[in-house]
Amino acid sequence: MGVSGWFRFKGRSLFSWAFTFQRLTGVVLLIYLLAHLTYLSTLLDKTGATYESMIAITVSRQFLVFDILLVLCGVFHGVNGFRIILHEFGIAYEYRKPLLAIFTVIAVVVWLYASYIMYSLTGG
Amino acid sequence: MQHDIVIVGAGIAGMRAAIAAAEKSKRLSIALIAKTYPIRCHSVCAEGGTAAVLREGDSFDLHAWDTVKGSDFLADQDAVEFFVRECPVEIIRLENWGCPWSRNEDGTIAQRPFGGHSFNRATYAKDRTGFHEVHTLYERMLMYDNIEIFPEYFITNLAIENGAVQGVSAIHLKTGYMEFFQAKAVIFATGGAGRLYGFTTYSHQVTGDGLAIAYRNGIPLKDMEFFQFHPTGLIPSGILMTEGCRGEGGYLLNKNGERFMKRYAPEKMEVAPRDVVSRAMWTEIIEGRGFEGEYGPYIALDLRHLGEEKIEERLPLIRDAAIKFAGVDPVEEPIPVKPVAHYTMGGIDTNVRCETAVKGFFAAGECACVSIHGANRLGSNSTAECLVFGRVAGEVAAEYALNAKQGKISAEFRQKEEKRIFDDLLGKSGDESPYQIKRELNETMDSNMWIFREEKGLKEAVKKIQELKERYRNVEINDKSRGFNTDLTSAIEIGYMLDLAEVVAIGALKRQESRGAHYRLDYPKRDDENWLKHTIAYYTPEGPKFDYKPVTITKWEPVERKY
Amino acid sequence: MVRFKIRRYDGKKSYWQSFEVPARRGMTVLEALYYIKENYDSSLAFRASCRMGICGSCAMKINDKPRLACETQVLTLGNTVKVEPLDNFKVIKDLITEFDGFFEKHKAVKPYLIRKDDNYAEPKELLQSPEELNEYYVFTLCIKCGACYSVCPAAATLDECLGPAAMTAAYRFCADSRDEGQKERYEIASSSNGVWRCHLAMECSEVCPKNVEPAKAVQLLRRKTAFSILKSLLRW
Amino acid sequence: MESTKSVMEPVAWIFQMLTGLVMILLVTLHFYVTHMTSHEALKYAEVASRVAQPEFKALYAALLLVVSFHAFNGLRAILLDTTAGMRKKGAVSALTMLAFLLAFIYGLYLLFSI
Ligand SMILES: Cc1cc2nc3c(=O)[nH]c(=O)nc-3n(C[C@H](O)[C@H](O)[C@H](O)COP(=O)(O)OP(=O)(O)OC[C@H]3O[C@@H](n4cnc5c(N)ncnc54)[C@H](O)[C@@H]3O)c2cc1C
Ligand code: HEM
Ligand code: SF4
Ligand code: F3S
Ligand code: FES
Repeated sequence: MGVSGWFRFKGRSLFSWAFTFQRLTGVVLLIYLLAHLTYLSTLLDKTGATYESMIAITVSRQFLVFDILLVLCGVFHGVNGFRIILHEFGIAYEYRKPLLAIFTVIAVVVWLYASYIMYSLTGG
Repeated sequence: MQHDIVIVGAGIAGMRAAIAAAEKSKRLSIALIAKTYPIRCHSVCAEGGTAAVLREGDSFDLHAWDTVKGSDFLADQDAVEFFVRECPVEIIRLENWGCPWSRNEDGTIAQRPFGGHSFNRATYAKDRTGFHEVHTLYERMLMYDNIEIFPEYFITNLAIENGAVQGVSAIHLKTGYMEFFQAKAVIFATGGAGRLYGFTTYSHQVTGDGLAIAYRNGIPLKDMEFFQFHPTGLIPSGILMTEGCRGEGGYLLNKNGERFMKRYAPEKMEVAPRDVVSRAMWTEIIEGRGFEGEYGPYIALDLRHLGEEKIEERLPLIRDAAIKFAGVDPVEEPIPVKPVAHYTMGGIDTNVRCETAVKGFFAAGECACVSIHGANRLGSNSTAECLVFGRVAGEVAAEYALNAKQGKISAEFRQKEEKRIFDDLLGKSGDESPYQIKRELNETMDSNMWIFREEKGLKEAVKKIQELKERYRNVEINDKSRGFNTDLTSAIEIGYMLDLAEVVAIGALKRQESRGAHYRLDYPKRDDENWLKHTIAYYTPEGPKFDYKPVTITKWEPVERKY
Repeated sequence: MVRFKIRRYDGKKSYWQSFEVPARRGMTVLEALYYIKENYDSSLAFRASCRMGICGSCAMKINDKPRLACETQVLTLGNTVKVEPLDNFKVIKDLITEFDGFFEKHKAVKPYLIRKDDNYAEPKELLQSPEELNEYYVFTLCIKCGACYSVCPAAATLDECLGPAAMTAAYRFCADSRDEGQKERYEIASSSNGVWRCHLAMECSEVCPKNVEPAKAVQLLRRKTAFSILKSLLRW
Repeated sequence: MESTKSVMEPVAWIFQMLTGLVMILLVTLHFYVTHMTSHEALKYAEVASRVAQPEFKALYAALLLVVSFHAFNGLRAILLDTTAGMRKKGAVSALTMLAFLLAFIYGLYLLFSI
């Protein structure tokens, strides 16, 4: 069936969504990690000028939407990852369904909160 | 292909035989062939238990006596005595191989009461006994390197030359091509013939193939007119509603809301023996006191008064099945049931060593008739039979194969068989649908060879079956492809069923008495004078030829069968 | 009348075909398939036997969800019923899929009791308390229908992956108080095709018609496997 | 059916879980410091002074280690989930682990050269 098998949701439960999201966000974060390291290279310029000009772009309003999406990835991956780890160590398997719902809600709330703060911080 | 032993059928009997043969000698190459994957066999349906004498207070004689009495004295008592002695060790073997038998608090294997047994000797694994036995046997079988499994091979014929078996021919379903398995010994463990009936507890695959193949090759069938009917089959599918429903206190009601059993068995009421209850229910239906439903008349199995709690605790699977398969929740509504065809007492005529009339050819399990069930099988005795005689067949065949020369299937046989299946059946055109023929056969069986039989109906049935056989010559198989042609295999199965139905009908017509499951309205009494004998049917192109054989009696002279 | 849309495959091409089936209360999807086969198109191929949900033959995708055709009531599905073969299995014909590999994987995990004192000729009754039985009983209920395998994302991309059913079988024996083969089985389960390929997608437990909870078995097996191997490493 | 016991896999699995747990703390902290208080924290001088403190250096080094292992081991898991990846199992493991080491060392180099 191939990789498209990771994106079949018809007739499937929320668990399949969670799996696919975990995977996608993991990859996004991996790419971000590489980008992050590349961009931190600018710190090598001891005057800080290159770095500051980069930061200026990333904290701007135009960039905010990327930041917010990135945070969504991070938050979802982390929160859902925690859920997986619990189950992996045999905790709360019986409550897997409510746990999925609760953790998804937590992820969304944390994400919205973080987005709001970031929105305020970027100012006008 | 060449093997020492070919076993056809991977139910409890076939797999037990394979293990027994493999244990006998590592040098033997064993092929296990079945038309489904092994764990898809019919044996997984068995629910209640497997009989064995395990505990203090029970005895071999008691088990044997219960069995003989249950059989209405048609069982061969030497076979029964052997059988009961071999049951316990088989239970323990399964246990050692991982079967999750239900347990007593002290960790020993638990047993429960069962109809007709005067001791709690039905060993069980919840209400999925057959399922767990099959899986245990299958998994154990995987340990033996000399057993090769050929799943989804459909047997079409048996090669016999010079009075000895040479092998079998089979259609490999996946490719649709014919394969020939040459062997020194062949064991048939192909199960019963329950799908002769339309309303039955049997799996769809139980079409009596092995019986018909053996029969057509001149090996006689024994006691085929004896078919067991269970009182409570779920409508519309016929799925078994275990005896436990009534054991736990369920009522049987007619459409007037009356517990009619009080007129048939005032003392035992709903928990009277199976044949009594079945006959009572059928009488109600015939006399117009059944409920009318979309699927015809039925009787209500009422569990409502037991309450949700008790139903959930004691009969969870029954509730589940009623909801899933009939859309009825027994907590709120009575379950629609009626008597249902349940077991094939007859089969390939064998002796206690599972040997048949042909050298190197053995039979075991439901397809065989060693004759421990006689005219009426006791619940939980048949899985036990499969285990015991499966083992015997495996061992005896192994001994035979170690000293026999390799079977050879001649080129002539191969050509003839391929022509018969692919040219004469698949290739030809006609204007009959095999499914229509099957429908009419089922109807005939359900109406004329049901719980009550009489001369007129049986004669009609014989005529009808012969007409259907004639029409069958003219069937057309629409699907002309090769790979997984289930149209072809269904048509072949229907051909087998027609032959068997004829044997059942004529045998029943001839047997002018009532014994066990065979009840003749025109001869309502057992007649030991004339009929204490086995029916033996031989194939001839014109139809079955009948002969009779005495019953072996060792300890127990026939007496009136009262419960 | 209920409309059945069936995914057909004749070995070469794949196409949809529709049939109208008169449905009544109590009719299952399996009965509808037989109705179609016996009245409209006898070439329709599907597997079925017990029709009581115990033989595992008839798992297929019904309205996008893998289910047992024999225990699915037609009238609960609406006016159109879509029937397709299981995902993650190669289709042989119509609704029939290749199961040889699935059974191979089951065999590969040594799904039988392993004991040093195995004695065929003179077996002895082993004791097991009801509690010990309950430790593994639910995992014995697997009917090998393949529904779980058909939704497991790892099985979608990795042909050789053991899959939930086989791993459940492995755990079922490891958790049996009578068994002595844990070590062997942990080694098999720890192969790269084994437990590590599960990412707790848990869809397997969602679709299992027998409520076997394969996801739980896999996760328990992985934990035991990991610790058993780590322990043997530390002892080096 | 191939079934050789693997030593890499259980170790990788347990570390994937442990690093996940550790990251919940570290990433949250890191994110909190840089994004949730004020963007002042992102100023070059701020960054440089933070990194100069040994506690922070250690913290960043730890974060770097766990993140890069977790990320590349995650990639390894994804690749091994495919038939193609599994066919080159050894190469996949070797390359992803090499990538992990490179990322980690490069990050350390940055950390110590600011
Ligand atoms: C609903 C139900 C409940 C039951 N409960 C009990 C119980 O509680 N206790 C009890 O003792 N008994 C019970 N029985 C009876 C018992 O289940 C059967 O008698 C027994 O399982 C038969 O086993 P077998 O091995 O002889 O044949 P089966 O299990 O029927 O196996 C037959 C094998 O032959 C193969 N085969 C058939 N034809 C061909 C062919 N042409 N080519 C290739 N292979 C072929 C099939 O694929 C299958 O593998 C019950 C029966 C039913 C219907
Ligand atoms: C915040 C804390 C985090 C937690 C709790 C966490 C947890 C997890 C878990 C449990 C898995 C395993 C999924 C599986 O294989 O079954 C996983 C996979 C993965 N993680 Fe994380 N993670 C975190 C942060 C990160 C970060 C920061 C990155 C990237 C830089 C990352 C990248 C990945 C990748 C690529 C995978 C593989 C995806 C997959 O197997 O489906 N993770 N994570
Ligand atoms: S675990 Fe469940 S879904 Fe999977 S094969 Fe077994 S019964 Fe079917
Ligand atoms: S769906 Fe597959 S990924 Fe794991 S939890 Fe079940 S085996
Ligand atoms: S037909 Fe046996 S499970 Fe459906």
